[in-house]
Amino acid sequence: MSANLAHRTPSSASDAHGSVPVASAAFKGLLVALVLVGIAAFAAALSSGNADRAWQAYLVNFLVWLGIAQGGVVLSAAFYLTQGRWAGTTQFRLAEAFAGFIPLGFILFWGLYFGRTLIFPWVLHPIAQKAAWLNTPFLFARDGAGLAIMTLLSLALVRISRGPEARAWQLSSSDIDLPPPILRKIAPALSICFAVVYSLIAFDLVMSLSPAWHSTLFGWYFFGGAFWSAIVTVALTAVILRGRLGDHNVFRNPTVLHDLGKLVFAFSVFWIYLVFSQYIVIWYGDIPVETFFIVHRVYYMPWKAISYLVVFLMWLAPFVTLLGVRPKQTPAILGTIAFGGIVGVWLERYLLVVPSLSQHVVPLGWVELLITMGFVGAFVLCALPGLDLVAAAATSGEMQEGHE
Amino acid sequence: MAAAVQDASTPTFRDIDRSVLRVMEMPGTAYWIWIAFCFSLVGIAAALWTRQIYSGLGVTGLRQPVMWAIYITNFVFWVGIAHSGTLISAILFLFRTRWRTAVYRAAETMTLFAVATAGLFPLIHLGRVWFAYWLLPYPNERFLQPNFRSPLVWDAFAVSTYLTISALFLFMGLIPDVANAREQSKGWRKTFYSILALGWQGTDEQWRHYSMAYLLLAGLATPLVISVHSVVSWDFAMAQLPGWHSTIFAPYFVAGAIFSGVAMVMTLLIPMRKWLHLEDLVTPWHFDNLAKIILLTSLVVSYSYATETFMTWYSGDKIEQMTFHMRYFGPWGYLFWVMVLCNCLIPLLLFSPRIRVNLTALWIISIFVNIGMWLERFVIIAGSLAVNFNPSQWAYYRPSITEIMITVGSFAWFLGLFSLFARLLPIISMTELKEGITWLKKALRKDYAKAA
Amino acid sequence: MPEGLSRRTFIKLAATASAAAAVPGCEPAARKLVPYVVPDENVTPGMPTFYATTCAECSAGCGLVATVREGRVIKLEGNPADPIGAGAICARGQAALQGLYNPDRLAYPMVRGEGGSLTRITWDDATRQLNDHLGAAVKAGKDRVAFLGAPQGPTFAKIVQSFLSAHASGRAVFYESLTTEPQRAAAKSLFGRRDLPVYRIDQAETLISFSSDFLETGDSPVEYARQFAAFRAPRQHHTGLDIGRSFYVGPRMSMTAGRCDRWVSVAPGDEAQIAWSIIHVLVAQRWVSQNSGVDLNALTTMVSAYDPAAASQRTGVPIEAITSMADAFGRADGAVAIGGGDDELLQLAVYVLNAVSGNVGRTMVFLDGSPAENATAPDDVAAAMTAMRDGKVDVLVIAGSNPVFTMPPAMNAAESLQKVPFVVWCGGVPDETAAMANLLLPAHHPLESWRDTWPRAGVRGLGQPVMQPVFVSRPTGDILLAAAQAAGASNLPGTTTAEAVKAEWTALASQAGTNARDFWTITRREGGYFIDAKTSAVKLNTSALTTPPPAGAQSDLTLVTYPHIFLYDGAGADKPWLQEIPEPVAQIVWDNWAEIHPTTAQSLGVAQDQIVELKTEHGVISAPALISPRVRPGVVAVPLGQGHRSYGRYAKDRGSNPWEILAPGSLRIAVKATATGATRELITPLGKSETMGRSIVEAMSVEELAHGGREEEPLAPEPYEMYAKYDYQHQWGMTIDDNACTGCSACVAACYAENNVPVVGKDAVSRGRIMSWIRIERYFPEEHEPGPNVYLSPMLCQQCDHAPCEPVCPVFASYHTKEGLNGQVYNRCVGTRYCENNCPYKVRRFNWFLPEWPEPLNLQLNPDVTVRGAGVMEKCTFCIQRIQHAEITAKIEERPLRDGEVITACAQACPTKAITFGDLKDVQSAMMRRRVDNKLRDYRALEELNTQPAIVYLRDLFREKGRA
Amino acid sequence: MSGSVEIVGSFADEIGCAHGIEKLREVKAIGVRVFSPIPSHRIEHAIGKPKSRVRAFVLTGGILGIITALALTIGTSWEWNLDAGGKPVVSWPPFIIIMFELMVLFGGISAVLSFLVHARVPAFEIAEGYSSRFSEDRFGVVVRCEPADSAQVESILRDAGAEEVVRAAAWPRADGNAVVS
Repeated sequence: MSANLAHRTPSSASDAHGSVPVASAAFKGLLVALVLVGIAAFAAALSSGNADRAWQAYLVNFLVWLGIAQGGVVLSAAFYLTQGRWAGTTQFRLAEAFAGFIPLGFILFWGLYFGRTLIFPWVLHPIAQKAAWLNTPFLFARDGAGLAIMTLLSLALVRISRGPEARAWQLSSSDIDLPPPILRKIAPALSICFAVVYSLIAFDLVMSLSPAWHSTLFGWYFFGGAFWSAIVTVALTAVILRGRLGDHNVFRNPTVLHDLGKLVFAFSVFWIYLVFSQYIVIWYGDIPVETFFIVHRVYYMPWKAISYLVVFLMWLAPFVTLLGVRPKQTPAILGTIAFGGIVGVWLERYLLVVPSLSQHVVPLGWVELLITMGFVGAFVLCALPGLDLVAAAATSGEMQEGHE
Repeated sequence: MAAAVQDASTPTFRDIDRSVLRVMEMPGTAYWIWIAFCFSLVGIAAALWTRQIYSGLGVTGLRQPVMWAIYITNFVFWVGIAHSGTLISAILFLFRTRWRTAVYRAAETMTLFAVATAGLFPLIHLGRVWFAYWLLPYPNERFLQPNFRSPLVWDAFAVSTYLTISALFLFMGLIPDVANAREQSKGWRKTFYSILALGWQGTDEQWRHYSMAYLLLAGLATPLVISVHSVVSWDFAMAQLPGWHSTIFAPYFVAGAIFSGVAMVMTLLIPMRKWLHLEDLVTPWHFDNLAKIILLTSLVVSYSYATETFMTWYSGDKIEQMTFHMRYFGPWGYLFWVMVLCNCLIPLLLFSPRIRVNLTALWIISIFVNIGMWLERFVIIAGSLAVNFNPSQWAYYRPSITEIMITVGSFAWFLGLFSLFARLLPIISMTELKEGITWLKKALRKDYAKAA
Repeated sequence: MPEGLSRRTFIKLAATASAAAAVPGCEPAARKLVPYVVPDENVTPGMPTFYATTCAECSAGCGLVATVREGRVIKLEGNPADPIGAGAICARGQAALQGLYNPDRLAYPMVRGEGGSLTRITWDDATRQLNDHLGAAVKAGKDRVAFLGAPQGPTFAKIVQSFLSAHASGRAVFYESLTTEPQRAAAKSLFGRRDLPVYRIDQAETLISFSSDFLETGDSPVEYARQFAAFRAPRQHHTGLDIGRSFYVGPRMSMTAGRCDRWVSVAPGDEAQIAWSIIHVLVAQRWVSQNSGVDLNALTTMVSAYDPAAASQRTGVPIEAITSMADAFGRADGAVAIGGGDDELLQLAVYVLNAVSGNVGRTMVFLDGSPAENATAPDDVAAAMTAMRDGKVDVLVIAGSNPVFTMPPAMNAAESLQKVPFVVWCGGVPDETAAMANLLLPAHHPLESWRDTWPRAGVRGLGQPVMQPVFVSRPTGDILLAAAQAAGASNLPGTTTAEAVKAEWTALASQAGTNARDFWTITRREGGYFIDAKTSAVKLNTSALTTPPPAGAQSDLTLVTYPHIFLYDGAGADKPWLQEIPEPVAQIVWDNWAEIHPTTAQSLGVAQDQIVELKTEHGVISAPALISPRVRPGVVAVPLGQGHRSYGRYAKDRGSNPWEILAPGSLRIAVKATATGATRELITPLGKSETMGRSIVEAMSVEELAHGGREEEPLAPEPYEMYAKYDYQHQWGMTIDDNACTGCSACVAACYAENNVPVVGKDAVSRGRIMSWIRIERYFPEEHEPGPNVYLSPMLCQQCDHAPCEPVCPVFASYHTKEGLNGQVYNRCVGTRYCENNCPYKVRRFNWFLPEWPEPLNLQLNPDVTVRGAGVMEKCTFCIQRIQHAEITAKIEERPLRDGEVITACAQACPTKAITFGDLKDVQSAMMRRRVDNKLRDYRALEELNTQPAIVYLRDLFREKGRA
Repeated sequence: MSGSVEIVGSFADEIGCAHGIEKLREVKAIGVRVFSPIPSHRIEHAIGKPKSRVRAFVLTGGILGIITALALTIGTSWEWNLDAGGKPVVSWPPFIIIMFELMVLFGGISAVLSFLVHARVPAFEIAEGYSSRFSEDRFGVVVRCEPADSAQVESILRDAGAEEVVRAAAWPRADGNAVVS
């Protein structure tokens, strides 16, 4: 991705301080309101006999938003590993913007404990031959530990990445000089842990919801999706900020959107590849303990519709529209696709989780909607400081004239 | 040359030309002995194959229930080797990665010949090879067509597509170089290069279309390379057989392919660099990056082993568990553990930056990786078949001399072809080195710094 | 000899013509088409002709129907009209064809020169030489001519008599290696008659076999297997839903023992004690029938020494075993005990056991009008041999038996034959005896000649030739009659065997009270004359009940030999099918073995496959050890049948011949075993013997069945079906009852015969390249895991609806037919072998080399079935050629296919009808009804894979209580 | 060349060459042809020709490949609709694989073919002003202009840093014959 950074003015040492915050007080207020609504809705659902739906919505949103926040940090780590720099410090700030949600996500994880009986079928009806793995204490212990490690690593990486040494490297044009040593250690560590921990999350918080089923690719598929969700969120943010940060910001530079577009495109294709790899093996193998999971979701209404919608939002739409160069550089198109992507990811997680628990009806109503709103509010709130940094970097003029 | 590099302004375009073109001069006797050696081995293999066709597959060690073994292992191994080439030349091209320029031609050449080698094995393993063309669709009076639901037909399409595309890709890349060589060589070589160069003159008009075509080829080759090994992996994953039927196979095999492929690039490039005096064009910087890819893919492969093992345990499927138990502790258990050593443990050394630039170490590691990946395929293919669903039909297999010699022959065939190419055509892309000469200079300087 | 030549050419023509028809271009078998010069009105090319005849492979005398195509018999099947086989025959019967077409058969008369070398001569020379020597012998005096051979039916016996009397001799020796003498002697002393009783196992609720392997060999394997299956079928007993209670008392777990509920292991020779002990309990419990005619007081005193405790103490058999057997026997509404082996006292005890429990005349009956004994008593045989040794015989004619091979050393067969100046051997494949003969005459195979059988009262089998001779041979009978005529004898039964047989049957017609011509026609069509023989009331002679001697002195190691289920006493060893089909329990091919218990093996210091040397007072043999817990410690069990020194390429130099170390009249003997360093791998196509809980073969306990079976949990949460269903006009399927399967492998042999399945030989089998399309899966339950003694179940292509093998074939060579068959197009196959990789059952077979059928074995090939070439995958297709044939017939007759019209070779051959074939679309078909009726027992092999097999198995049944 | 002259400027470095070309916009040159040993964005930029049409051809090729695959797979399946393992006659997942492979194959081939067509290779005569060094380490700019403008062109080229500037006529066609294959 490292674009041809020919000649570029050295960074004016400006950073977050002194630049305008992206969010107005009113907007912040709105977000807070959303959070409160969400909490209220959750509480209401619990009391009004919709506890199962409440917890399912909780789980779905937990997976979606934590996935985005975490995926963002991993994206930043990936930039370090590939030494790919096409928007100076901005790209790093952008990827790290949502890290603020990670600690909250870690806390929210423990919330699942109280909903365990409604979320995990095997809590009330244990499965003998799987009890060694599928039991409450062990599950929360291992996943809790995993998420703790992820949280610490992520925060560490973000802090270092915002430091002067890292910034210097982020702005240097040479492909050959390596990032600062500490990052050369943390970035790979973070990526490896991401793969492992999010596979665990996938197996424990999603796959175990229909305990009979198992698929070796599932972990990969799950964190692949999370990574993409981060990319689309980054893209969407870029498009929004582009409009809000005045005429002189990095996102005005077409190549920046172009590169974001490429990422969205590439990893959407990678995602469908994982989907297909998983689907064809199960389709061909025709072994009941594997097929029922797919058949249930893809062959029969109402879930069928959602499956197709997800594939449309996460692959077909991005693929077709972003095939050319021009659309990638058009903010409106990229933004729409990215937004659709986020919706797609939400639906996809929903599709993974809910059918295992509610076979025939699609529980999609005010409960899910309001709880999701609450999560969105919390997510954006946590992201705001990070976004301020993005704004600062984007307007710092380090890449004003951009590329040839 | 060695003197010249002291000066930061070198290498110049001319230096690059000189050191590359020098390789393409008339080689000495040692080279011809090597070529003769390779192709005599190929001859033996060919003879044995002929005998096999004549008398039947009974001359192999294949048996009930191990219907596939070394031949298919070799097929998968060579297809895997092929992958790194396309990875380096196409994927890294799209990523505009600098360091690929020095190594991509060699890798791409390797790809072509590896696919050419791999393509032989499906034929060799066939019971009635003279009907092999039935796998391809062609008009016939009975409207008999291949079964497009069969992974083997996907293979036929994927591999032949791969062969075509990588050949075209290699050829495209060669055009400006041979044009250059044309201008600086004499005699039959001049004629030869002139023909290959298609009268290339590097006009802006030519470059304009050339760049676009090359870019798009790269864009097509990238998903292709992934699809090819995925399809290969599905030869196994489509079966219900425990040890074969696993959803992770596609990405897992792709990673494994790149893993072994990059290792093979090293295995070839490190000695070549020495013998052909390419130290100034292929620098530790390049190897450092190759090593990183090996490390990454090694980790992916290890992740896959782990996932499979975990999932087998988690699934509670007794049959699956038995298969894996036999894979780890059965009669062929040692093969598995050697494989783990080669594929998972030894590559971990590459975490150390010092080892990543120590070419001797790299070369040895790359050899281990090659062995490990060959074993991996063998363990998966033959090992899983041996302990199938029906215990009364369990049996292990031992290879026959025919199979062994044909395997050896395939290596000879590959190395022979590669050696011929290396001396006949520019094994390093002069054009691209020139394009990225600034980076090359940096690399050289950096390495001398490192050495100091 | 012009006429001989012309016969051969005729066969050849027919053969090539049909071979050409059979194999479209892909086979070297088809050379060039030669049209019939004179079309034969009995032969419609492409249409089979059927001839009823009788089986001559053993003394049971099952009826046969021979399928003849273009003048060649290509398949033998049971004759439904015949009461013994009732339409089924065993593997040996199937393999009779390979005796007929054996490539090593003597092709022309030969004479042995001075140096012992054989030279070919014409028939004229041969007959001249024979007559000269006979003449000389007659001049030399009385009884200078002798005949030695197996009993070959009443007519043949007459011919032999007249031949001998024409030469002033009475030395007729009808020799059988495995005699029925003990049974006859015991019967004589108890019931005052020497004929053999007939058992009615299906009338019993309890069965105890004392070392009698009636399912493998013995009096009538097919018939008793059929009865045994009925006996074991779950039905209402007086105790409720149950299967017959069966026990086997003997030193090794034979196939019969394996199929019984319980194998009670006893030391060789102790069976009688157990029997007496059971009687003791019966008497003590007053479980005796009042009208059995047994003097109970005499009996009580007699068995006083056999209370279970004492017997158990002497034999080491647990008391519980004895009492439970007695209990089952005594309480049963109908029970039967069958004795085997060579021990007359055992037979005596068994008869008494049946008698006191009132089962004589019920489950064990003597019939009116039993045929005269056909075999010569062992003592007389011995006497005859001595006579030869003493030079009292000048000319000896040997036909249809192999004394040099089967006679124990004490009989000095070889020496005796040497002492005879002129030995004439008439037969097929030259054997050890032929090697000692001066004149070798190629005799007709039974399938080529007229003969008749009289296996028991009421059953007269008529054997007619089913084809022209393959070689330039003559019927033995004709040779003898010709010689008799040459000697100027008059009042012969006929000038040829054919005449003799016809004469015999004309006489029979008058008994039957019908006119001769109709009788002759009918009996030829039906394959014999069958009437229900009346059971004769027998009086038990109590005075015979002398106190039996206690257990004979036990040797610390005893050799137990027994006739091999396929090779029998060695006669089967020349037939490649019988060599290649694995012995059902040991699963070993092309070899023989010494079965030794692990503990014994340990003390002897031998391991699996290590060759042990077995030494008795009579000699030494050696065999590789088969270490197995299914033989009693202190016993070495070796099957008879191998160890031929000649007898054709298939038999020669395989294993060792236990006859060489046995004493006359006994199959058991004290032996010294020593481990030699050497090893010889015992070859088996089998991998593991544990099912590992995989549902390939399943069993359930009778108790479970009685309590309504088990409830099956779903494979996965519904819905899980990924593909829409296909629809078929017919959908062929099978129901296979594991409980009825005895493992006899008749189905395997039938499949070899029907489908041109090649034989690959020992080495190839060891390389995992056996070609059988159907095999007997043999598994053993793991230690302390409830289950039958041995799982035996036929495994063949399951014709899955969702066959994993089909979609992976790149060229549609493997596909699903519109009739639900898993088709395999041999000509389309390119040999990727992917299908076999994906087959969970591993029932596909790959041709690693071009299969070979040494002439004239190729004449047996079924013209309706392609002969597969090298590099092609092949498999069972439910005898699709038969399905086609039936469908075409139905189409011609413009009617739908009837149930039972199509029957596969395996289902047809099965003596116990464990396999039912039919159309799943026809819910009324016998096959479907069998499924429904046995819902509680049904299972599909590896069902969890959702391959949806067309074959449904019915679980084998066992008893939770009472397993050894 | 009626009355027009061709002037060859040979540059040592890419950037200078590019600048020279941009400058040439000032004069009304009839035609500018550039020879370079390496592909150069700057030069391409400087000349400012539209993006290559090869793209369109590849897209068409790819779509054609997909259509072919559809016809092949579904067509043959319908021709002989055989049941194999109960899988549907039109089994999408496998067919998608074939579609993908043929898309790549056709796309790739059409990429190369359309390149050959557009770039006019194989070329059988040497373009005016070509020199072997332009395949090696020199960048050549050949300007076709009215004789009147020639002086100005030459000076522009010199200013841009051309090593030598001569009339094409006087330019040595080194090894020209070799070009013709």
